[in-house]
Amino acid sequence: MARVVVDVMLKPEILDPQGQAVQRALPRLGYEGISDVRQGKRFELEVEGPVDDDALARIHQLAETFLANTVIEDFTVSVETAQTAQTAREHEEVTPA
Amino acid sequence: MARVVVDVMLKPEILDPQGQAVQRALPRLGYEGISDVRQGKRFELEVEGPVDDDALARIHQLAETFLANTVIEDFTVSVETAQTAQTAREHEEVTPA
Amino acid sequence: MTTRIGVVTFPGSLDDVDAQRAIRLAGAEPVALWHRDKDLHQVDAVVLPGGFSYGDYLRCGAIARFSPVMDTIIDQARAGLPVLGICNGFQVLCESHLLPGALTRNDHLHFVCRDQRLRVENAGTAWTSDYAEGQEITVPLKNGEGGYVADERTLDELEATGRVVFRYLDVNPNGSRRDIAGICNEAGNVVGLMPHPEHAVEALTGPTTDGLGFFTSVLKKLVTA
Amino acid sequence: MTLDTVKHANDTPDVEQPWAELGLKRDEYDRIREILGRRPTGAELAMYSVMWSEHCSYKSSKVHLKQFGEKAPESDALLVGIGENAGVVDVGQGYAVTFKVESHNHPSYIEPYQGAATGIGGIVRDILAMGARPVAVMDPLRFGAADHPDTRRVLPGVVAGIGGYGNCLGLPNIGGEVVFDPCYQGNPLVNALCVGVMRHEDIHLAKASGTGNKVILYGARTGGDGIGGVSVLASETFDETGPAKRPAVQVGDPFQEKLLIECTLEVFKEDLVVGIQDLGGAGLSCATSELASAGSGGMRVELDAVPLRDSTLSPEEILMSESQERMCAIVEPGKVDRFLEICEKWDVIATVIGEVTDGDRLEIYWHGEQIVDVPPRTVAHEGPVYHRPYARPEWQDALQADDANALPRPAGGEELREQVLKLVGSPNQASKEWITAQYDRYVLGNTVLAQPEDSGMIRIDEETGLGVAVATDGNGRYAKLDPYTGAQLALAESYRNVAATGAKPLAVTDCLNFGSPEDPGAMWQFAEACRGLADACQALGTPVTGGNVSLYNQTGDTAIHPTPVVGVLGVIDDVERRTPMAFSEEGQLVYLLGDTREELGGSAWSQVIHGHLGGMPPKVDLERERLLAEILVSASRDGMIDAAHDLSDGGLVQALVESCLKGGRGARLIVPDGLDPFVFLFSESAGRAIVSVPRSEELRFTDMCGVRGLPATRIGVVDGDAVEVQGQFSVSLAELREVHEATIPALLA
Ligand SMILES: Nc1ncnc2c1ncn2[C@@H]1O[C@H](COP(=O)(O)OP(=O)(O)O)[C@@H](O)[C@H]1O
Ligand SMILES: [Mg+2]
Repeated sequence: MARVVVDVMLKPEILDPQGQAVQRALPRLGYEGISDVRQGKRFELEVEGPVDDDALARIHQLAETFLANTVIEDFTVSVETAQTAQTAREHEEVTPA
Repeated sequence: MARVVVDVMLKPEILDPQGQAVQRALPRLGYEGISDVRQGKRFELEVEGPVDDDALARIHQLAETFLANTVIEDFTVSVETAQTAQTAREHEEVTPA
Repeated sequence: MTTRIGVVTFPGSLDDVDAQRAIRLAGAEPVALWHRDKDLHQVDAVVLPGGFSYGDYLRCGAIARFSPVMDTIIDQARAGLPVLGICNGFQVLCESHLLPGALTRNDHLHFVCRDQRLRVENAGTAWTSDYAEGQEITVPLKNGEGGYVADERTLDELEATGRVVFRYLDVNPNGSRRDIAGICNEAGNVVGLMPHPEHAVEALTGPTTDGLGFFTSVLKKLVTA
Repeated sequence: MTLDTVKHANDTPDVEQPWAELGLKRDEYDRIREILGRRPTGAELAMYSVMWSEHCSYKSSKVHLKQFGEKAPESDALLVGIGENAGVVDVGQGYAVTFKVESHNHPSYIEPYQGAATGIGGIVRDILAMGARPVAVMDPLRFGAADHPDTRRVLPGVVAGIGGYGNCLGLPNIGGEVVFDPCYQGNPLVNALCVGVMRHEDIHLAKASGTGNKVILYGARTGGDGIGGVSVLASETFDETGPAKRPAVQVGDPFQEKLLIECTLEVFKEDLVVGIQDLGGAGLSCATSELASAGSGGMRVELDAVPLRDSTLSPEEILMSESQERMCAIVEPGKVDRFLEICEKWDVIATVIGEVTDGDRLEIYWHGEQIVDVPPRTVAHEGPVYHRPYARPEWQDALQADDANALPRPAGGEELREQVLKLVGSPNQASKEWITAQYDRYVLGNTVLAQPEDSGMIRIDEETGLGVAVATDGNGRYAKLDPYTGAQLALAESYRNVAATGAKPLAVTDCLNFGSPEDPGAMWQFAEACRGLADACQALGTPVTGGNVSLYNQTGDTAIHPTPVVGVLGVIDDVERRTPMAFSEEGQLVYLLGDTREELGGSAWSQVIHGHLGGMPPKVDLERERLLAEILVSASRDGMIDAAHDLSDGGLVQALVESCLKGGRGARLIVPDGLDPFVFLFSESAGRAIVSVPRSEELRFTDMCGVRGLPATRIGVVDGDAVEVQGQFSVSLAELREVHEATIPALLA
């Protein structure tokens, strides 16, 4: 079983009211130095069987026709290997809670 | 300028109706072999200045107190290096459109 | 002296005017509170109204929770000030950790507006003393993110301590755990619920006038206090 | 790239310009050159092209729309007529009401959620710009076949967009329409209506006057949204390959708009503005040229002062951008500080971008260099006018000859019963609860009636109970059979719906959805519909106060049914006296008002049972409509009826079933003497309603109808838990409810 992640973000030229609302709130919370915030969606798909080129192509198509609305959104597909998951978790750990 | 990504997902024990709706739709769209779908949020923060441990710690705290509601959500913080961005894009390219 | 009940307006609050009307119809004086103002202007109780504060962006209630007025409300609620959170107000209370749990996307993924039957499970709170325990009332419900969730332990504890104040009858409109429509804190002064009692205070515009009891309850409590 | 300044344009008269790509015709381009005495700059060309597009200039429709003014009935109620952002109607007690319906059809096909959402956003700003507080919205919608896969894409998105935006603004949705027909496949109609309330003295107009007054742009930052969207989206048809130029879609931010509303109302309250205009189609091009054109002087704008979301935008793009949630106000210099303070209070960005001059030109500068220098009227109000050829289509005669009255009819009670169930469960007649439950109807606490009532009703004064009612209607099938009559029937139905709830109809708004004006057949439909509507408004004494035209609704050569959607606004002195549609009192008498003829052309029955469209639509008798309305209003005021429901598509049986289901009561009916049971149940004769009359009021009510000459036939009694037609059939409410309510969720959920 492997995990494929599809990240969907609004195209850069499209207004992102959610990201803006977050960004506007930051100074009030005492966070400076963040010049832009964009908010998008993350889909985690658990894929049965091997994630070969064929499987990836199908997921790519799924993202293009269904998960993302390509009129206003871009997407990326990536395979979460044990490696990348590890990296993410490490970030978690190195940063003090 | 660096990009820090905060991924926020509902905790595994919390019902994810959006992810489920996607999953339920898959067979209708002709996709088999995806055993689970979870939908979460992705925040892309453009950080001014260096992303050192200190900056990461602050973003971690921001995620914990604001970007995620830890009653129901988990999050990960990761730095998008040129490298990881590249990997994502490659996935894009290897998969036929 | 008339009882003064504050109604907070956040950017994006929508049912603030309705809450003020309900307070007036119950015989108290509504006082408008502004999100940027820390001062509660000596009100005797506070209503956090429905709406889409900050557009419901990020998460419902998440941004409003960090407004100056909430700093004061959080302190005073802990000290016993009666606070009622309706819909978005309930979400703000959960985000503020004045109430446990959280509100998530409706399980059917749609915004839903309907007349909802509820059972009053606890008639001992600051906002429900004018009802009888077990009484059934009908008030409007309208939300897109009204599914109440909390971990099992919290849910058990809420049940065991009588802090489930309202439960949905007939249909569970949003997938809330254990049909929970509203809860209170341990002291019973802070109550939050998804349905909208302030829309059921006039026969002309509401499905019933069942919602008026919230406001008369708190009024009585404050007058006798 | 060098900046195309006015000076540069003077120096380089022979530069090739992309006027054709921008949708201009050769003679239009020549006229611009003639007006300016030189070639236009890029920025000027952008402005003219977008302002002279069909959508902004009404160049094909203008000559026909004129009739609404020329034939306008005398009305004391009209405070502001056609031509402003929206018309304003006096409703008494010092209150004025403004309302208008607009289309957002093409954008909603491309991106259903955002297209519909920004449709609501746009119409709300129109109403706001008049000085009014928006108090309610409505959404007349048309989709392709209910079971077509694309309807599954478009409808849920549109509904979620309307709800997502309207709910977040805190505006109750009080009514609308949902119609399915294959003719709207690829061309859904998303019309949006908004109602606003103000005091007479608060009326504001879009005009820039007073030399030295400041031009303030406030609201969202300007981005690359929908650049060229107006001209491309609204005036060019799609073919197989999709739109020729796919513009960036506009994305709405309802939260920003909510702040804009509150901020603007506060600014009005302190009397800080001289003139105001919303930014909609054509963005700043439209707002600046219209404000300057309507005002007394000229205007000078520093375009580089405009706050941007995307710093790479060119001046042309800034002028054309359709970024949402923006307004433009003219403010006296002494009041600018206070204006900006209020904006700050509401977290709304506000920027002085120019001022009113004593000249007569609109001048726009970019980093100190002049890029626009035009007479504003030529941009905003003196665009081209076309007298497009029109002709009655050849197929019209054959269509009308294909008589629906000759279709095979049900034989006997059992078959009648089956057809009733089929009708009541058909997508067009089925309950729309699945859709309307996604809209907030309670917010603001003044909703007296909302869907599925005949009209939405809003209380506007809590002390006196003064209120307004609004309904929208339009039947494309009728209009296809005969556009003149179809438009009149749309008005008649909407008018009747308002009266059925007890309000007196006062004024009209309309959204005219048609095919390509370049097709003489579609143009004829348009011309006929305008003529029909104008004549009927004159006869009923209800002026058209404003509206919208949407042309080019076609895929390839196939146009939609001509679809005039008509909104009627009525006033009621005391909303306590409203009449709901539900039969809720056992034992009350059911009366049918009006005459029933054998009229099945374009009927729901002919569509559902036979898939047929042909013959003539029902006859229109406007005198009868007026009488019926007067009776309904009097009966409501004097408490003679407890429920009323107008008869329209689906005929008597549809209306009866709806009233029974809403009240949870059955009815026993007797077919009146001399009427065929089938005709009685399914005919769609206009000018009719059913009412439920308390026995104690029967005499008074029938006397009144008798004296006034309105046929009133006792057809039954509210009773039991079934609908029973004596001697024919009986069907339980439970069974009716099941078929009526299951259809739409089964198709869409
Ligand atoms: N899209 C919609 N939004 C809101 N209300 C709607 C919508 N579609 C239909 N309705 C409401 O449903 C009810 C029935 O619609 P319809 O059958 O078209 O009414 P009528 O035939 O009386 O004009 C009306 O109250 C109408 O306003
Ligand atoms: Mg009707």
